[in-house]
Amino acid sequence: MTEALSQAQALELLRQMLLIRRFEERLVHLYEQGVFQGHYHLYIGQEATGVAAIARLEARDYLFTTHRNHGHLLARGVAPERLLAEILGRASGLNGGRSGTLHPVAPELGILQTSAIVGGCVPLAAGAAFSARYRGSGQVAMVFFGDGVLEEGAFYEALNMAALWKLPLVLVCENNSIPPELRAAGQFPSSTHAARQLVEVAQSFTLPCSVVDGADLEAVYAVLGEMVARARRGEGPSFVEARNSRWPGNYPLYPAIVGGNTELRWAWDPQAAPAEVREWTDRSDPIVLWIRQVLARGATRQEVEALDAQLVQQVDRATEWAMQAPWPEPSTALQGVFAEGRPA
Amino acid sequence: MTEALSQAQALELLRQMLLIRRFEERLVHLYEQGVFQGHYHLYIGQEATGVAAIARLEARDYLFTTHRNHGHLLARGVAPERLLAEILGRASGLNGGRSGTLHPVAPELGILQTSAIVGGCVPLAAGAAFSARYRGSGQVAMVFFGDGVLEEGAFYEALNMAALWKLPLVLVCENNSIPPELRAAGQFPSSTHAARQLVEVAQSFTLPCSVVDGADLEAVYAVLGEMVARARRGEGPSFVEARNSRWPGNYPLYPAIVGGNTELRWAWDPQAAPAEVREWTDRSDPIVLWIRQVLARGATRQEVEALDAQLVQQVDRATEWAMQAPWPEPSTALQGVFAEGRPA
Amino acid sequence: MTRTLTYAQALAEALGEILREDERVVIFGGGFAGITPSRVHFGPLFKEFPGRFVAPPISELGLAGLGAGAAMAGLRPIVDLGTGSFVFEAFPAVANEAAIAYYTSNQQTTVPVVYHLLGGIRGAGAEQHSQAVQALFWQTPGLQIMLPGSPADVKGLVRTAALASKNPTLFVSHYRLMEVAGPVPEEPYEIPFGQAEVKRAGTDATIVACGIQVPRALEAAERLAADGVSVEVVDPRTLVPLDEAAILASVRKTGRAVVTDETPRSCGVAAELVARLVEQAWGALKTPPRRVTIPDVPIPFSEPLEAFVTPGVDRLVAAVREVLG
Amino acid sequence: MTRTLTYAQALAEALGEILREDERVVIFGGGFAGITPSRVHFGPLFKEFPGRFVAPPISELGLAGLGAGAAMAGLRPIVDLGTGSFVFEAFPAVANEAAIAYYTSNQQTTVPVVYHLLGGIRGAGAEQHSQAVQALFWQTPGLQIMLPGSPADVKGLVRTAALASKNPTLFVSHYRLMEVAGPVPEEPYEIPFGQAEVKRAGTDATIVACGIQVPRALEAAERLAADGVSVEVVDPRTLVPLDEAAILASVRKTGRAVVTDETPRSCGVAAELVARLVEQAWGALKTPPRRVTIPDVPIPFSEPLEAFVTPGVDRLVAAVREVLG
Ligand SMILES: Cc1ncc(C[n+]2csc(CCOP(=O)(O)OP(=O)(O)O)c2C)c(N)n1
Ligand SMILES: Cc1ncc(C[n+]2csc(CCOP(=O)(O)OP(=O)(O)O)c2C)c(N)n1
Ligand SMILES: [Mg+2]
Ligand SMILES: [Mg+2]
Repeated sequence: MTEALSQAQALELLRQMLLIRRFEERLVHLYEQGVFQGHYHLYIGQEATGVAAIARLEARDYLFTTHRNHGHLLARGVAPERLLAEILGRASGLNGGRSGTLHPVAPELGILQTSAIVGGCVPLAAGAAFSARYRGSGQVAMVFFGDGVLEEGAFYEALNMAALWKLPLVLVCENNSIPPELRAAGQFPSSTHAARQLVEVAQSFTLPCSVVDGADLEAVYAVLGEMVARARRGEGPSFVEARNSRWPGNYPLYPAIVGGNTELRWAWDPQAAPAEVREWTDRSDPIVLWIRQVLARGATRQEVEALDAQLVQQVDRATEWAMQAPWPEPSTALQGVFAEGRPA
Repeated sequence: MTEALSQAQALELLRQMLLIRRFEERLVHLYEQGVFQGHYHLYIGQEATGVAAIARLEARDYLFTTHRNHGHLLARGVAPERLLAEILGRASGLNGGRSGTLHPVAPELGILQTSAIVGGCVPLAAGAAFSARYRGSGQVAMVFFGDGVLEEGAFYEALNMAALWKLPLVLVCENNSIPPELRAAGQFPSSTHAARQLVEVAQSFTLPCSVVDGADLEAVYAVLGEMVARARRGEGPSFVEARNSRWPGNYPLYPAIVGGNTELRWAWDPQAAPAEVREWTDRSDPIVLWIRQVLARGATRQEVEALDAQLVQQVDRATEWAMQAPWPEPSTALQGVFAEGRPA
Repeated sequence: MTRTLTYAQALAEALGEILREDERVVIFGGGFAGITPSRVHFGPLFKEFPGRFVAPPISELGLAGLGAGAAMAGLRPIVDLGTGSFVFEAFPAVANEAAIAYYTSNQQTTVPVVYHLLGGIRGAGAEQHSQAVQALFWQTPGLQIMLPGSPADVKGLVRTAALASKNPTLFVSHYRLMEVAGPVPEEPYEIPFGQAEVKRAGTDATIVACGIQVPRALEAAERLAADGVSVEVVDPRTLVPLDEAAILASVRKTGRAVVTDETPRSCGVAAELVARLVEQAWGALKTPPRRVTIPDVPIPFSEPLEAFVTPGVDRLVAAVREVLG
Repeated sequence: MTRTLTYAQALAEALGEILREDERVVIFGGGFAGITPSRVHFGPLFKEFPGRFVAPPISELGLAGLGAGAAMAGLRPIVDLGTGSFVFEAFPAVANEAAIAYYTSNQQTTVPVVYHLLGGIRGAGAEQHSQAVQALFWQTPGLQIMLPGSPADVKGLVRTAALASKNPTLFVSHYRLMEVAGPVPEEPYEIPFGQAEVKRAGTDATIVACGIQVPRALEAAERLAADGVSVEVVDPRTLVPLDEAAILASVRKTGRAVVTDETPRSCGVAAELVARLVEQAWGALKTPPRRVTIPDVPIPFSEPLEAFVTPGVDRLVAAVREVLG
């Protein structure tokens, strides 16, 4: 059904996942030190979905995401220091500090607008897909969103138009409310949907759908390869539900590094993981699972450790850069509401 | 599956359908004479659905409807002269002339608010159903809406809550965009939905669903009997798609009495119907079809003609009453934005 | 060369020119004249540009977001949302996506989308279909707002919005403007945003009016002229950006102002104009400016009720007399 | 007997009383304090009244409509919509169903629903999560609007909205009010709508402020008092109905007014208050009233940028000095 990942690719995707993990661990520590403000959301635990799906995009494609966007941006190749500077509200952040964690963009990478409004990104992504189809450009738009988006009407309106007009849109629903006993109402963020299976909803709009274990990188890579190819061939939109078990650190209203920063050896020595996260790291942590894979494919522990050390350093440097980045000049708040000049 | 209609009931439902028909024919003539203003929508061609469904309600139940509401109000027992006065904007209209055709109400009949906003009525109806369930009153809420409502996000949000909370809500989608070759986009009003079957959408939210020929009064009566009973037993919401072939007079942006007022003899002498409506009257007109039924059950033509004559007279009287009804005093426009006093 | 065209004809002409010139323009919906007789003027466009019109489902929120996304990704969509109040459905996409994207992206993402609405009291629209929405979106920064009040203005402004701007624009027209006729140049032209027009010169008092209030203000001025009162009618044409200088110049000259709009009174367009006059022309005002607006009530259906709440010519005339003292 | 409570504690206390007294009250959502530390005060209510809280899906539009429908059918729902901008999703249900039903039904259908929102600049909410929405709904007639600015006011007003009113109410609180403390009577009490409170008496100038601007105005007054300037702070508490008489009385006395609100400047609450002052207290105004508001920009994330656009104490002090001339 799909070509296998080369070992070089496998390691590259590991690099991306580890970068996301190290970046976000750092973020929590910085928040705890009061270095930045506001509510923020982490991608820890969902890394395999983002990196594998985004690996299927071409450089010219569009990518839309939500409040839980760090992983998608980093997987797409955004410089961590610029994302971090943005989250810290600095002038050299991706958005000049105007967005913080909530809606960072990287237009040169096809990330035109990020919406922190639940359901906001799906119609925008359908619009980018519409543009691609209208211009016959062969581009694809991929949009990530949480299971909560299926509670918002905006989703259905965009889904319907995407289906009617066969837009080159790949919908990736990251359902982080699995296992089912945790899908009850009233949790935050929670999934509160009547459907037995979220895919049945998209199926009723005639979309090809797939449910995939979001912690299984190869499975995600395979499914998204198909969906992106369909879209690029002009066969229209599709819907993937990637299922993740929620990282324990994401249960509190503000994230917390429960059990401490991830240690690589949890991959080869499961007992080493602290009790409060052991079940999750062992069975659901996409990084632990993928390290086992790359080792099984012949990589050495040393290789993986060296890679990680590099990434920790990269995050160190990014942190330094971002912490020293200038604040925006206060009065610039009044600037840039409207674009001047004629369009090209 | 369901108890048969007695001949008395059959005639009562014919009476309701004929009242709706004569009322709305009159309306078109009044509009053409410039007696009232504004855009309006007729129920002609859908009468069997409304009268059979509403026959299943108890007096204490709630009923919600849309811009296409005349049939539902009349079937529920609203006085035609008060509805007509409302449509003419008179002080003695149902809403004192404040609503016109768009959102007439009859709170004493459980019609608390009518919304002319596509999708507007469904959440309201879910709310009334919520109230019934919360109070344990045993009431049911029935809501009528067009196929276009499935294009609006509001529908899905209300559907989901109704399903999650097992609300005593009966959703009746009157799809007047059938046959399929007329379901193309761009018509007004049009159905523009990707689903192969609208019921599949509601099914994906786990609702019991049914598709029924909306011109087949007995079929509607049977299905709605079940759905209302379910709701009353606390088994939650259900969804019915009633399919209607659109009355030719409803194709123009403003309705027109194509082929003239309905003649009863089209029931027994199909050739008598004018060519431009013959196919519709013969195969899709719920009144023509139902007259054939009541005749087959033993009623006489004379009986049916007498009934009709009575209704024409009733509409005559209603017209006279409404045309002589006073206009509201202009400055009362400033009154009644807020209710005074404490609640009971 | 100018000819006399109706507002709807001028709009249709402008759309034709725009579609012809820039293939990035795509139109969602396109019932610009709603249920008015003028709707016939748009049919020929559907035929001439079949691939450029998209008939959408009844999905204002999804559609407004889709239009914004398409604009971000290189198109220049015109999204016809129909009756003014239908933008309520689209509110999150218009006010919280299209309007903020350029700003929050630090001037990286442009959103050249046009949202068209038929705002205001259309005649028998009743409570749910009669709202004017320009003040709501003046309250949600990031949108240009145009309210052309004449055939010539609609032709020039819609071209600016669709071809010459990088920003999202709310284009509010009006049922009761569609059949208004006036001279319209034959050739294509742009009217820059933020440039008011003195629609009638006068010396005794100023009426500031845009959109549907323009013909009403002109009629009021005409009537008052018969009594020897010289009224200047200033039409800002766009609220965002607003040509404050032109409004202030007129009011400084006349010393008396009536501001009018079809939004409800509280927090409406007229409230904002009064506040600006007070802040910037305090010394020049001989009497307090008067507002002629809708009272703070929903719009009722019945004709006498509806007429009572409409800010029509009689009320403008009376307000001018009041400011004359 | 009064004790010192925070705003959030006073609100939680009021909700407890209301739930206890009237079983028609049902609460959808209930994160009244959002992501602030004060959210802990609401947890005990969930436990005490398990059947009375409903945890809804993320469906603001459907939920607001459902709340309105439930109110029409005999309940007294309180719908917590969360952050201010989330009411954009619910706009059609709030402005075009709940707000108009009583009027269009010719006073037959009442809709006693309360919509709660955390409006305004919360600190790092950025463009999509920082909007104050009171002016938007002052523009859509049919809703009562309350903006309690103190613990005592929130307790009394929420009771009025939930138990003593037949009308839909928009209840706008604020992240930055949740931890504000003040004296609150122990027993249940209602504060009538449309009754302003002079929060501080003064003679030289009036600040009209509600909601989050109340503590800011009081601090500004305190600072100015140190310089011998006596500022009166008038808090309307509800915008709809508005206690014009109290505002006018104060301004007639002082002759100078600063009006402030956390909505954007154009068509904001302050614009409306300026317009009313000009219309009704023209002769009494010694200098033009000044507005202290958000400028017409989206709210940026970065702290210095956000602080720059916030209508804080410094700007209030400066504005008072301006009106003093
Ligand atoms: C319209 C809207 N309503 C509510 C919120 C508040 N909110 C932010 S994240 C979130 C939960 C979203 O759940 P889901 O889509 O599953 O994403 P997850 O956080 O689980 O990745 C909510 C309710 C919002 N941002 N926008
Ligand atoms: C939110 C909204 N969008 C658009 C309209 C305009 N409109 C009125 S009726 C109608 C068609 C509705 O189709 P359907 O729901 O199938 O009902 P039908 O008229 O066919 O009975 C439309 C688009 C509206 N009233 N509300
Ligand atoms: Mg989730
Ligand atoms: Mg239909």
